[in-house]
Amino acid sequence: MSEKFEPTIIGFTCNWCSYRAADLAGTARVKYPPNVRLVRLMCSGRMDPTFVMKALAGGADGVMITGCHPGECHYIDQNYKALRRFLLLRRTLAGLGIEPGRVKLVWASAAEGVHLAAEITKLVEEIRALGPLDWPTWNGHEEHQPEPALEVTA
Amino acid sequence: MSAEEKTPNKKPEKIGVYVCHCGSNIAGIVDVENVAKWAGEELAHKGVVIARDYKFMCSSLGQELIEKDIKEFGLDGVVVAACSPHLHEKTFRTATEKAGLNPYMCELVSIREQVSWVHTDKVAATEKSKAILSGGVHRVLYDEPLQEMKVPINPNTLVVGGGIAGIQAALEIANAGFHVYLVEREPSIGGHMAQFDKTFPTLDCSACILTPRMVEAGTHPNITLLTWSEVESVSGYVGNFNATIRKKARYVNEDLCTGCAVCIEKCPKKIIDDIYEAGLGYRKVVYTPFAQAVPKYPVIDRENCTYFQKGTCKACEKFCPTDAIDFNQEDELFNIEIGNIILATGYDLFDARKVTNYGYGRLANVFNSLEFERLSNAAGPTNGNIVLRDGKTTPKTVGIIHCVGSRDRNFNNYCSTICCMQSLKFAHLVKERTGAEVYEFYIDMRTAAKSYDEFYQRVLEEGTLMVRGKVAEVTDAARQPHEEGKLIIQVEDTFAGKQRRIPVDMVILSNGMEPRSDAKETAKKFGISCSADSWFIEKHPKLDPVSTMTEGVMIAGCASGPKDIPTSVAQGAAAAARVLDKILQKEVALEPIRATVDEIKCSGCRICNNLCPFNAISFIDDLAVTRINPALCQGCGTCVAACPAGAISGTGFSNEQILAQIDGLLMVA
Amino acid sequence: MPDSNALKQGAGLRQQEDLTLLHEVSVATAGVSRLEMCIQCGSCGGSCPSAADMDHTPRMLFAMLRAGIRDDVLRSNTPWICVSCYHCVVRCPQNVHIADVMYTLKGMAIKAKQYKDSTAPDFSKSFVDMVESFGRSFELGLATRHYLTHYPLRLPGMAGMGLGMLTKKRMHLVPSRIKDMEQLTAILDKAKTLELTE
Amino acid sequence: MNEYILYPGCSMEGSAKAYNDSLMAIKDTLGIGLHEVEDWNCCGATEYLSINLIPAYSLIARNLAIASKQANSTRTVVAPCSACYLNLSKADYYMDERPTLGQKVNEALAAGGLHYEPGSLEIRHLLEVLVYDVGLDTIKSKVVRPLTGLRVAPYLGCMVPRPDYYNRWSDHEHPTELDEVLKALGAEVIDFPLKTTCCGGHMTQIGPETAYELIRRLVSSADNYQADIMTTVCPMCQMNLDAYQAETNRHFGTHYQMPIVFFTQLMGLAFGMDAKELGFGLEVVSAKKALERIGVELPETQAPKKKVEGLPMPQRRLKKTATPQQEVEA
Repeated sequence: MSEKFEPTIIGFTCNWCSYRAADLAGTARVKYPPNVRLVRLMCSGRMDPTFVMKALAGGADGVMITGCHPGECHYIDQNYKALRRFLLLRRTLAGLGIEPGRVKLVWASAAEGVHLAAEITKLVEEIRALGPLDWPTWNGHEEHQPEPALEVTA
Repeated sequence: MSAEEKTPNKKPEKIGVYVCHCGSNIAGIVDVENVAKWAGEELAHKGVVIARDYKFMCSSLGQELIEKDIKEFGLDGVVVAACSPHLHEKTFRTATEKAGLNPYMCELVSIREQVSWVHTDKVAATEKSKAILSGGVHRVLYDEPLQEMKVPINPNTLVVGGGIAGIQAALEIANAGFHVYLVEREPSIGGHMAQFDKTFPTLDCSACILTPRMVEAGTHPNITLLTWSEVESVSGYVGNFNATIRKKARYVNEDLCTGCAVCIEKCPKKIIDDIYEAGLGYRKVVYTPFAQAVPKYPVIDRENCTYFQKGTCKACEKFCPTDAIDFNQEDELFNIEIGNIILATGYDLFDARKVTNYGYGRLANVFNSLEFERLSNAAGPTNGNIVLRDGKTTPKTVGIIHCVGSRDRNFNNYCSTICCMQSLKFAHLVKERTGAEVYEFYIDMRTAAKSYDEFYQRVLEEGTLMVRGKVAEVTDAARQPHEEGKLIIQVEDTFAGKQRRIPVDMVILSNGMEPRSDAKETAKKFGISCSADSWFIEKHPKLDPVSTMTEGVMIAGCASGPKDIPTSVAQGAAAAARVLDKILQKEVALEPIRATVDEIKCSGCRICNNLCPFNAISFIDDLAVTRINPALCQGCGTCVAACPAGAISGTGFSNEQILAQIDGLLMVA
Repeated sequence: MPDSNALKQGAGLRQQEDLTLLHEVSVATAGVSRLEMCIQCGSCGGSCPSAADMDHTPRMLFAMLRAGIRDDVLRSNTPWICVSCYHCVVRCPQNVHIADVMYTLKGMAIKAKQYKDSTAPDFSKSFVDMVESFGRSFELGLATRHYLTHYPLRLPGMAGMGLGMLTKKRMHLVPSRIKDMEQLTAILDKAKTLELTE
Repeated sequence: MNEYILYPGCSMEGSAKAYNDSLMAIKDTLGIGLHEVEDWNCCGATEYLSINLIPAYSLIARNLAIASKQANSTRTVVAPCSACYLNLSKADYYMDERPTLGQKVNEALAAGGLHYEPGSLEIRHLLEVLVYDVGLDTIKSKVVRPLTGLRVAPYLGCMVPRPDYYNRWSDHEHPTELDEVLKALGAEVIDFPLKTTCCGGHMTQIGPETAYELIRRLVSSADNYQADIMTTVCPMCQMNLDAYQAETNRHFGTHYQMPIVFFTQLMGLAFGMDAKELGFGLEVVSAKKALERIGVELPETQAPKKKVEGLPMPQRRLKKTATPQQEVEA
């Protein structure tokens, strides 16, 4: 049998719940596959769909977006905004011919280390089943360029 | 503002990388030397000039190593790969600052909680560590030096809720010499505690210990007592809140009223009092909830007042010796400025009618816990006589059911913590007053606080019959002659392993506590968060139980979850200490994680305008641009992500930083 | 080495604890059993209308499952006395699928031939046989066959009722049969090769 | 006109013939169209589940699969029988809750060329459809012969309000739907405390003593409340309380004569339909006396002939009572 495909997954976490859930998974020594690399945001509401596109375009095979459970957002209700963006994003991806299943939204409170680890394990399997994402590469896109300053004449 | 000034700060050019062994915690799984070496070579093009590994980075020697390097190599960016930022970010930022570099130019990435502790494959773990470190290095390039913001603190405090927690908090602050506005929506302060008869485990009379506190709060020169009032809206931020208070029309002029209660005596209309008397007693339409009410001024209940309904009566007005009745009074709205807020809004009793198998509301002699408190209270509707719903028969057998609506996924999944002790107290009171046979039906006996278990022992000694089992049903459907006319409690006695049917005369349900029915709106009003159950969420459940995520808004008592009286009092005092700490500092530093609008890029589309739960975003009509109040902004970044023009940037979590971090994370396949 | 069976019975030693039992039952139960969530509160045993006739209350049975006392669990009459009234299910504070666990235990007992009284298992089997032959149940045939085996002395007493039901056309003398018996048999044959394993 | 797929279940053809007859009689008045699941099979009642899990669920799911193929204008399956209603809902619910179960069941169904997607049908009990779709107002408007003066004990049994996977009922223990229907018919409804307790289910077959006690509780409670008649929504409940009432009496030495009929029979009666057409007279404990109270003439129930095939009665004779002897006495 050929070597197992090891997907690379970028995970966006909320500073208050899911990042802490990841911390808790660590403290509790819960094991999960090493395919996910986390980015800490202050809130899932900060999740700009561009980040997901950037990750997929940059070589990730999947993206996990995590936030506080509905009703438990540390910023009142911004995770609902993340949910809306997520739903929109999946449609956009589908439109681009990318399996929407490559992007997953997971709610995890700061107490749910085991849950987060289980979700990561599941997602890795799901992405593995989908196979590598061959995003067309465009040269000159290797590194993020800050947006050019606007030239404004008074 | 010219474009010139908007160019990003100079990117860091000399970056130091530090990989921690954490003893064997990290080094046991991750080849840390290899990671450091890799960073020194492969990330040199990103500006890494020094990459080290060290046994314990967080030790003073480790910190000194960073400080020395910053000075020696002129580092302008630092990346530490060690444990979670929630543990040691502050440590390394402080070290960075000590060496003269802005603390926000230091990044801590986690290769312990996210790598060595959760993975077993050494090669994969090492590779993942490299990726995470690379993410940090890419990110630090876009870090900007940030300054904490200082804002002055208004020394006045708003306390919402006049139960025991709120009273305690108000008194602590007032005694320290600062002004407090104590707002209570009922006509009197006192809260649930004022309804109780005895308090466990000491059995001292609730009124005896509470009333002096109420009087003190009512007369304290530093406390403005606003009863029959509610907070309408809140704006501002820590140190500088502005609250609008609605003082509901009392129809009694407080300046003239002497509290003689003649109006109450003369009022011809009696209605069921379902707040203070828990539906078990009556009150007049002009009333004070109870005799020792603070303040002493009565309130006219407009909805039930004959004059307001039919236009005639005015008995109270006729008999008032000081002409204090004023039917023309209207609600009053006014603003107060405060620096801090304490929410002590309390709890609601679980509605036992939801547990249909216990028959509350259908079977007359099933009582809930507040009803029983009133029934046993010497100042209650029966003068403390424990009798059946007919008002005269003394029960010979009483069953007390624990966990009603609590520890049950069909209702509330949490333990209400007070019900075991409350039930034991009921058992004692029933025994003492009636000599009846008392059964307690419990799942687990939870008496874990000072002197609580001793009280349990005492109740056992008194001969209360304990049955371990969650009651299945209370029914009046008799199966045997001896069950006729009784309430039958059907339960599995789990110690005996047998189903039992126990006929009793009276059933007392020990209802659990629930969040206030309007807790969600309250949370929204004050900009704090609620759990799915609607309890307010603490900043940290153990280490910061009276603060919230919103700076300057504290919580105390049952608003954050079920609590007994001692804990509520302790929380009231703790919240007050938190507030005093802020007041005495005279100003607070705010974390510089904020969103800002580049007004040149802002198209004025207003998409972001409705996104902010903290009302930090306002639209400037004249300029057709949006602005963010940095003191109100909590830094969640939702508006940053939403801005279609890319005009909003979030310090500490800018698009550049995050996109660069993604690049970095993906550098290692 | 001493004979383990002799040890078990003779020396008064307890049965070997079988710590996989709970998991085994949980897995074999339709839906998510939540058996591991039981807090032993007894609301099932308290609710049960037929608890008086049971060897163990459902709660005790769950404790025995946890303790891995396999033989006693499978020999217990409790699952067979269960009337599937679902009172315990809606009252269970932990939402354990109690009634479904009872079905699982019955199935396991039949497989292990561990039941004490064959009345109930036989009735179930007769019922299943009938459904497998006709696709529908056939009350008269079922009742007669069942009462003949298990309550022959009662049958005459019941005959009046049976006849009443017959004359009122509430029972048929011949069973009705579904049209596509072949399809049903194919489905059931396939189903019998499948098991819930995880 | 509301259209539904009907899953009648085995007993509607047999012991619950009155239920079937009365339902067919009132359906047009209530404006509901019922389309039988083609070539439906037995749901397995409470028996199959204890023998073998996957076949039991496959047996149920065959009906669901056929019904979902049939679903054109409606995806609602109506079951008048409680056990059928529960089994169909249970299979639908668990196939979703436990995806492995769903997979295996579909694997079995595939052997018969069928497939069922859990959640694609809505499975509802007849009473709930009548209350919430047809509506109490409509029911009330069809009443021409109100049941004024008839004291009715509403009895639902267990499997309708419980476990109630989809939270359709007002309560698990004391639901009010049946009471409301009966009130709409003009009957005097007693607040029957045992309205959802168990009738004994299959225990009449496998542990009669257990069953008799459960039957006794129900009948004696209804009798204490001075109910003229009990009404039910479940064939099994009707069968146990009706056909085994005499056995129960014999067992306890009691003399209850509590008729029990289906709610659809009472509906038809209030709608002015002919009692015989509604299946009255099929009950073992005659409802004749109860209905005379409201001026409804029932055909004489045919008492079984004296001549009985089988062995003579070995049991003690019932004491003489004021009430007429039960036909099971034979």
